[in-house]
Amino acid sequence: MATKFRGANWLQKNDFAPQIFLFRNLETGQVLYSQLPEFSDYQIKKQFQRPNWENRRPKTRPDIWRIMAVANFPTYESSIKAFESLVHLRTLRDVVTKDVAMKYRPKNEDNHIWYSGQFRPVYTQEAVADLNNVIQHIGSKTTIFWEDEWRKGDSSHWKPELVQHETMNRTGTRIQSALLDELRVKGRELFQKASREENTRKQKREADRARKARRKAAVQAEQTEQPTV
Amino acid sequence: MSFLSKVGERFKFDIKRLPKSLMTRYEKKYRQGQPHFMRSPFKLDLQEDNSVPKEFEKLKYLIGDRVMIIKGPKQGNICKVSRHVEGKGYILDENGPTSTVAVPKELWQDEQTSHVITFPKAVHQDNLRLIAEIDDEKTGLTKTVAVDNLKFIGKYYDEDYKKVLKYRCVAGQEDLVIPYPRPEPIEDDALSTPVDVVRERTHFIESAVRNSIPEAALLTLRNPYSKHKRTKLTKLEAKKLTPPKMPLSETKKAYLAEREELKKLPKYNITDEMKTFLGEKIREHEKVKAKQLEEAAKLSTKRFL
Amino acid sequence: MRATQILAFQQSPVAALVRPWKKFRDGTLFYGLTKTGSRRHPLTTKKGNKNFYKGTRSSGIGRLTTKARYVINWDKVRTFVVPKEYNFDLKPLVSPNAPQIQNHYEGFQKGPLDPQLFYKKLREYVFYGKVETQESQLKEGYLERG
Amino acid sequence: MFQNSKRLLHTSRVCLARKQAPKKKAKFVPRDKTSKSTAEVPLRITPPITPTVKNFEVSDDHPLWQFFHEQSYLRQFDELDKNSRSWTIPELRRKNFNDLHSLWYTCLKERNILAREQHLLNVDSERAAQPYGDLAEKVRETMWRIRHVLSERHHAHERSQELLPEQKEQILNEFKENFLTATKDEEVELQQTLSRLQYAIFGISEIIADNIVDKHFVEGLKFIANLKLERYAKDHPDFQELTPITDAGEAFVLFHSEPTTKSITESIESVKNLRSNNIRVDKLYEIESVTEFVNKLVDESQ
Repeated sequence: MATKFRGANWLQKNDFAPQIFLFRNLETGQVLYSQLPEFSDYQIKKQFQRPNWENRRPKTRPDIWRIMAVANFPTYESSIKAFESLVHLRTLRDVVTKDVAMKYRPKNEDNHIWYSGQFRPVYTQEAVADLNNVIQHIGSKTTIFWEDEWRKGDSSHWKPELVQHETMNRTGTRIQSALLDELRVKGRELFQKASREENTRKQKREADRARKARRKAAVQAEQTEQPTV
Repeated sequence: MSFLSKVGERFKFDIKRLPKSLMTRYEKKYRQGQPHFMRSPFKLDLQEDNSVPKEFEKLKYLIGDRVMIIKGPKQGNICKVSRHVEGKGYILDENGPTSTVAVPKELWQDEQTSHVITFPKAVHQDNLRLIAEIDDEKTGLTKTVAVDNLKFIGKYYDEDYKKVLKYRCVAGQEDLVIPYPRPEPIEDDALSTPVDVVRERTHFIESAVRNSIPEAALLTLRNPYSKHKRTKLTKLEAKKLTPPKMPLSETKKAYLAEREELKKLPKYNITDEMKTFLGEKIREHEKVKAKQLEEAAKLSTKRFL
Repeated sequence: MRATQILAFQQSPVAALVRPWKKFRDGTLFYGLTKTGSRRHPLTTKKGNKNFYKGTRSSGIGRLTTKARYVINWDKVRTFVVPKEYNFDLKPLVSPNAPQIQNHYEGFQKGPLDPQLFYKKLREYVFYGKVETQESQLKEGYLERG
Repeated sequence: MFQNSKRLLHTSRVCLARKQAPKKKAKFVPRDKTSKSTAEVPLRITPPITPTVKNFEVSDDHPLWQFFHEQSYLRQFDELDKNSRSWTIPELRRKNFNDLHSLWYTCLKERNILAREQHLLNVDSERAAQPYGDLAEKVRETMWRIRHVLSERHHAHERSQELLPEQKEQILNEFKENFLTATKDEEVELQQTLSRLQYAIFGISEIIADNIVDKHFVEGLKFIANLKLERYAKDHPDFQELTPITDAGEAFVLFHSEPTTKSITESIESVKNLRSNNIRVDKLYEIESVTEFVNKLVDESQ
């Protein structure tokens, strides 16, 4: 299902929550963003546009991709915007302003990105920084479920009024797909609850408005009636 | 972790196994790998063990000993030994020889401000003589002498070194003992057990029928089925230990049969009668012999005349 | 018969080793026991036949199921037993100020394994208890009965 | 301009390429007023966020801390032990099994720490890791010496079995003489000696649950029963009739009684009772019966 970009209506219709899933490659440390709890070649092609020896285009092997974090957004629109922003930032880092990104990357003595085997830890750290930047850019309240809270870094980076950090409950769930599905259902429920509350608030507001209007009309009617008396 | 195991040690490069023909090349490479100011001043045999020995006999002069330099520019100076270096070398105090070298900036040490530094140069064991103070019995004064050669004999327990040492004597005059310099007091280190805990005795033989080692622990120590402990030999082992039966040759067979026959004959002890009989026979024979000799002598004299 | 054919019947080192049922050293020709050529080379896993098992001293603690899962047999796993009454006072090394004592076995021919010495110590324990006797005490600062 | 560029191969392709079909007009989506997209923070590349250990807590008794020296990542060269030496065999001969076991375990842990540190430095340079390896070698020396001392003890015990009968007789005779001639003031000391002797010769431990019943144990029961009778009940009228005790059940009753004249006389009564009822333990099943008695005692004490 994750073979193309999915809009808000589609997501809502197909019981997906306004979430973004961040998968981490165990071998290379690269991170893959996905709207759904799964991924395909589509995401890899879009998000690794300029592969080279230091940043190879990863394979779709499911065993080397592990979930790193799941970000829950309040609305589908904001989740889509966040996803697009993340992909955009990835393009900036890899293609458009690669020189800026390279400035921040730790180097080894040969002036290459620091690595051990195929592993470059900086890619994961960049993804975390991008997620933080995107959340601040959108400015919507977000809950992030971390696989390991170690990765979120120093709490001073995050805005406490925007982001709420939580840890995935990994006890008893050994299969990743089951864990992610659990998170999806949870996110969906949260969204429905929020929208229901929003609806009641809206209805209340409308009822108030109607009542006010009625009262106003009555007063006006009284006022208009009086001179006639 | 290969460094934990010594399994592959014998397949490693070992300088001691390098043939002599390749040694010159290796030595050249070795020297190239060291900056000149870090090289040992002595000609080292790389195939020998040049490390600083632990035995006092091999060290000869210990740290704190007073020695005299007998060769080189500082000849005649009396110095104290401050350090041992590999290849029987001794670093001495400020009276000893020094060398001044230029050091590249990458190798500067802390608090170094100039490229040129002077540091003490090692002196070889052969170029040093121990200085000892000996009481002269005649005059009653103490004399300071340089000892040509040392000899290590006997043994005693040294309270300061906390171990059994050999006496350090003057070679050729073994009654003159030169004591070792007293060591600096050492404090306990991070991993050291205190002395009283070390000396505490907790083991006593408590039973003749129960082993003090639990059975489960014993299995990790000794193999109960060890082939060295078995009292019975296996068939294979017995076969290996018994010599094979070879076919006998005809002559051998005849010889053995004859010996068997001989064994069957009764054995006699020589009696006195027999002895007298034999004696008489021998005497008779001697007489005959003597006669023959006499005749022969006569004949020969006649011939000469 | 040509000479080459005769050679094929003779037991060459290689021919001997091609026999896959040969798993143990029993004195006859085995891996590493060649009659000719250089024999000072390690016997590696690359050299044996299909049954040759060298291992890395790390495996063999369980078995593989038909579904390719590994079932560990905990009886085979190396375990280090914690002492019943752990004495934390003892550290791996000894203070440099401790005397380096030596043991002597005067009158006991077989040294530390002598049965007479064993019963002497047992007797001392039975009649005097857990105390140092005059004979087991340190002498001259370094000598002690073993 | 286009005519010119047609001649050029690469650029012409761009010009000639069919343009994409115009995209359908996106549906108008009303702006969500609840989430304010203020865009105060622009989308830009920010420095990577490095993970920190501050985000989680590790308890001080985490088992992996055993691989660290006082919870430090790497000891400096100066912090390493330089002066100490390995345990020597004469020193280890003074320590009992429990001490040696503890020491071996401590050494093992220390070697784990050193191996970890050596591995860290070995990547960089073998030379820097050398002192750690040398120290580990010293610790290893202690470890093999512990094994040596233990196997030496085992061999000594095995060899001692040859002389067991004659030595046993000598020690028991000596003890018997002391036991029977001792005065009442020495009673406490005497009981301690007895408990040491019964473990030394017969393997009878003071702690009941530790005992293993075998032929030595049964033999010990009988010996001690006779000894007690002789010391505490010599003046008893039935002394001559009772001695020597050869039955394991009777011996157990006497062995278990307190070392006082009163308690022994009580035991003698029960022994007489046993005899009058003709309750005897079969010689062939002595060990089994005594095991039962001991198990009963253990159950009672629990």
